Amino acid sequence: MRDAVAALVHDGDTVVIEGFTHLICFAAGHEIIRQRRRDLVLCRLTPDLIYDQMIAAGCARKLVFSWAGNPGAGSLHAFRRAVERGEPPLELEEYSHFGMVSRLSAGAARLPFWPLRDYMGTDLPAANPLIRSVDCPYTGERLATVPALNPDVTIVHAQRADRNGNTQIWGLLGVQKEAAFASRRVIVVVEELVDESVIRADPNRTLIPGLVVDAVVMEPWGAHPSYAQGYYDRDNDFYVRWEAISRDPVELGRYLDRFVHGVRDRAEYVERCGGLERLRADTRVCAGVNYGY
Amino acid sequence: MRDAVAALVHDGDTVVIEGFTHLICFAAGHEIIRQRRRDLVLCRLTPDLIYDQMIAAGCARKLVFSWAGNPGAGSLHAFRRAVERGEPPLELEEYSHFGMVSRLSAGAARLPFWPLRDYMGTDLPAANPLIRSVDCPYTGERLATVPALNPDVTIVHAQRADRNGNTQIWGLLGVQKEAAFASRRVIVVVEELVDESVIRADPNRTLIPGLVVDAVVMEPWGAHPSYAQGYYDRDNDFYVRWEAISRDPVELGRYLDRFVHGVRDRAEYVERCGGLERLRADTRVCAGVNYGY
Amino acid sequence: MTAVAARELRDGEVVFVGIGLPNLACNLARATHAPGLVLIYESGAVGAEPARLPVSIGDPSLVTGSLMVCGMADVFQCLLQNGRIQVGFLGGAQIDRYGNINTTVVGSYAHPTVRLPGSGGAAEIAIHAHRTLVISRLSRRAFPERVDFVTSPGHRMGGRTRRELGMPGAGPVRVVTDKGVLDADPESGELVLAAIYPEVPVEAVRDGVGWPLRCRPTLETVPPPTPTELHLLRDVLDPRRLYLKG
Amino acid sequence: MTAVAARELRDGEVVFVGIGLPNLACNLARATHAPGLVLIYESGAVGAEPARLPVSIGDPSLVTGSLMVCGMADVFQCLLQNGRIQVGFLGGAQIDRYGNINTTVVGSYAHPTVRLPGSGGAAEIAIHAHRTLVISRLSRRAFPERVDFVTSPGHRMGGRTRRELGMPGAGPVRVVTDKGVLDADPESGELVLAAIYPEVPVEAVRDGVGWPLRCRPTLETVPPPTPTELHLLRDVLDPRRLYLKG
Repeated sequence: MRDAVAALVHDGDTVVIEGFTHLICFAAGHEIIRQRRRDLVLCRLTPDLIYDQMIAAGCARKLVFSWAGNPGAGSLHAFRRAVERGEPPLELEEYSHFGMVSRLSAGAARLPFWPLRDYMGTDLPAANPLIRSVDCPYTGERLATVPALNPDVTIVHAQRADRNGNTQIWGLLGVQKEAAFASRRVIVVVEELVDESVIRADPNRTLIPGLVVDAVVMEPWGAHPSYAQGYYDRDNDFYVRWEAISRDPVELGRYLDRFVHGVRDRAEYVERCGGLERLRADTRVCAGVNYGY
Repeated sequence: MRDAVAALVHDGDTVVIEGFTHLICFAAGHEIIRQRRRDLVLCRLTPDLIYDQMIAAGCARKLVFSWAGNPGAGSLHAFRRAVERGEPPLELEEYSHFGMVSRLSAGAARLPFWPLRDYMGTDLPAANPLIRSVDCPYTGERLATVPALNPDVTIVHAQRADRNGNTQIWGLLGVQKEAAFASRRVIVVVEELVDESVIRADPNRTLIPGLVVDAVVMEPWGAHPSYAQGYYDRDNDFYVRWEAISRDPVELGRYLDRFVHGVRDRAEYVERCGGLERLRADTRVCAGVNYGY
Repeated sequence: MTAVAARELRDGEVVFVGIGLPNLACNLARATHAPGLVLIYESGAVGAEPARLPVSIGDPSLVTGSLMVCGMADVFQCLLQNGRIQVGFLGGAQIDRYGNINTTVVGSYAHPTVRLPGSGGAAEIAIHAHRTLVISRLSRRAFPERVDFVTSPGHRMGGRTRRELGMPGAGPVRVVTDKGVLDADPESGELVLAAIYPEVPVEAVRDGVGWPLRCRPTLETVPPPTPTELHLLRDVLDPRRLYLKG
Repeated sequence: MTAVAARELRDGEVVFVGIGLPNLACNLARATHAPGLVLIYESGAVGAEPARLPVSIGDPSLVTGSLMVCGMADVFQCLLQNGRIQVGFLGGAQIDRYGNINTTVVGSYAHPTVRLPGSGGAAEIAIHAHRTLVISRLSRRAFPERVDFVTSPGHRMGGRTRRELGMPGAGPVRVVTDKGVLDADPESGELVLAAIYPEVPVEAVRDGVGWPLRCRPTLETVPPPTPTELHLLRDVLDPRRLYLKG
């Protein structure tokens, strides 16, 4: 992970670490904080704790997003301090979920924009001049548009991949596929590095082909406190605790010192968490299907 | 099948029977011929033998397509007779594969059009005035557009579904998902009708949700001479034989009398084919994945 | 409040479920009069049957045993924009006289006094769902005459109607609060008092909104939660009181 | 011809494979100098390793054991339009002086003397693939001065260049025939003779095209197929002579 981030994530980059609740790569976010990247344009539908931490650590110049809360637990206070009091200053570019999804769909298709039926009657276009419109060449109907999002680097967490980056994901898919195809550089971080034969045994399960992937990193527990279906559960208690930690800048600083700057890598982080076995997933294996002919 | 077609396919309908080489529902096509539907607007990327037969049987008023050949074997002669000699007259609306895929993507998203970077320098827009263009509201770039395709009825063949139409497909996916979501009415035809628990055991395998499906029909061997991955192989010999059959209108008439009008249902068709066991798929079952948490 | 919202759902309907009380209401409806309710979460789980009360909209329990899991592009394009969602649930920090909802900022957008999470999927749900239901506790702060920012459109925005703006859905037809139920007037689109809870005086509801609240000619009384509903909510669905207060 | 086409492929390249000779050429390349070739079929199979010679572009053997199977919307939007395809293979009933290809009609579009299959994915492959290779037997009928219908654009269409028309790919840079190899002239975009097969006189090639064929200053001679190449083609890849004639 250290080498992948050093080689592929640069100061000033537009960065996407995606995953909708599921498969959020905290391991990569922490490594970016440790390597003290600066002036990043951070893009995610839901900034979540990972971007709250990166904002607090001073990595971010700008945030591109659609919902900035701590799901079911409260606020992202580092984000709120930045926006409400400019501590530190943070530029915002705001859409709705549908808008962010469409930006990545356009990026993945290498189209400059994406049309959607949205935003009429809302104040969002007034708040974001990049939300525009186009007239249908058939019906004349006016549709909203969002511009393509083509990040410099996207980091995707997944259950498994082979060494060439052929990546398989199940459970919630979010916009992992669109983000990977939209990006100039792609890092895939997996719970398990598997032999190519495992991928080839069930090709319909492959979401991202190796030909768009620049680096593959194996990092067990790399998504904690987010989760990986079939590997470990979401650490909901930590999400709840984050409300208190992030509310107090000093507390938040202590957290970063202890769990991010204070550890060399993910293994040490897991150790410092006192191990995460309590979150280990139970077994609900589905049946396979027949690829014969 | 008889009831589903009687209830959901009407004279003059715009009909999509999709499946790219894989999962082409010949059973439905034959039933539509038996019920003597007329003036249909038939849409498919590759008309294939199924639409060649429906054109010969006089079901079609118009064909919307992107590649009209007999893959690896020759021509669709009923189609060619209609176009080259007007026997019978057939209206054409022609795109490329990318254009047809985009028309169904727009239909599935209920957008009136879809933008794509295509057709510059080709004679296709001159041949089809529905291929138009739109200017990007960000870059000013001119992009091609195709209009949404929203069929009256789409018939999707699949490996399995539950009684509510929650449908799972593996192997080549073609545009089955887009066609189903784009359509006003949807018939799903499956090799196996399975219990809902089978679907729920592997929800990532579900391509079409029951909430868009109007009828589910179980029809083993329903795709022959096309194929169903994991169930039976493509009948390549028949595709080769079709070259001779379709070249001679009399031969083609005899084929329809014997294998379509001359049988009551799919079971009798399979019988008349002398059974299809020779095409039964061998076993290449993949491993399952863990949905636990 | 949750029980009242649950009764708004009809068996077999396709519902776009938000987290918190809406999720409770949907699962209560499934456990009582609407076993055929199809729950869709914006995270991509379709026909979910969560074995535990999901803490987040992306909880793994929404995936395991669901009918389908799809990417979010499919959720918004092929399900929501496609018009397959019959009911959407919304909440908000501010709801105004015409059902416009604000989940973006308190104060100005450029210099907010309180920065709220933003739209998420709320803007498009309010636009596309056949109808939306709003659940919110009543208070003058939460029900101003006009919201500071329109995140999710209601029935009248800058004097223009939904139809004029080309919105497919009917919008927030009903707002369920802890004191009474407000309906959107079919003519004006204004929220009016349609029903009150037992022992709640109309004045108590009037005091809870920031505009002169009109009443339906005949005010209904909301039947209180049945023992079954209370048992399911407190002992089965939310025993740890994640969402139920008091 | 197939062996010569195979040599045009570099190890590790991502190739959009057509059925027939292109498929043979790609599998020959994989079996010889380019084991890392990534085969992508428009049907959605990525990194296919067919255990038999696929009769159609959608053969089940392309799926079993492949690296990924995706829907066709992803093939065209996320792979082809995204610019991930380095080499595209095209064939055609007519190829003209500027590499324009016709697979639509012989005669007029409204009243064709011969109706051909149409574009399929050929139009977008010719536009987006970084470069395209054309395989076709040489004849005046197949190589007219101008095609009856431009299905897949070459280097000059109605006097306009690919760059003027905003095409991402370089187009048909090389045409491999059974008598010689034609290259697109970097300046004019015109197809010129670059190499001939042993014992084939230049006149034989000139007679096979419908325009005054220019020659490169120095004509290369195409090395004949090696015994290994012939063995693989005839005994391993196409023993039933599905595509190899004579």
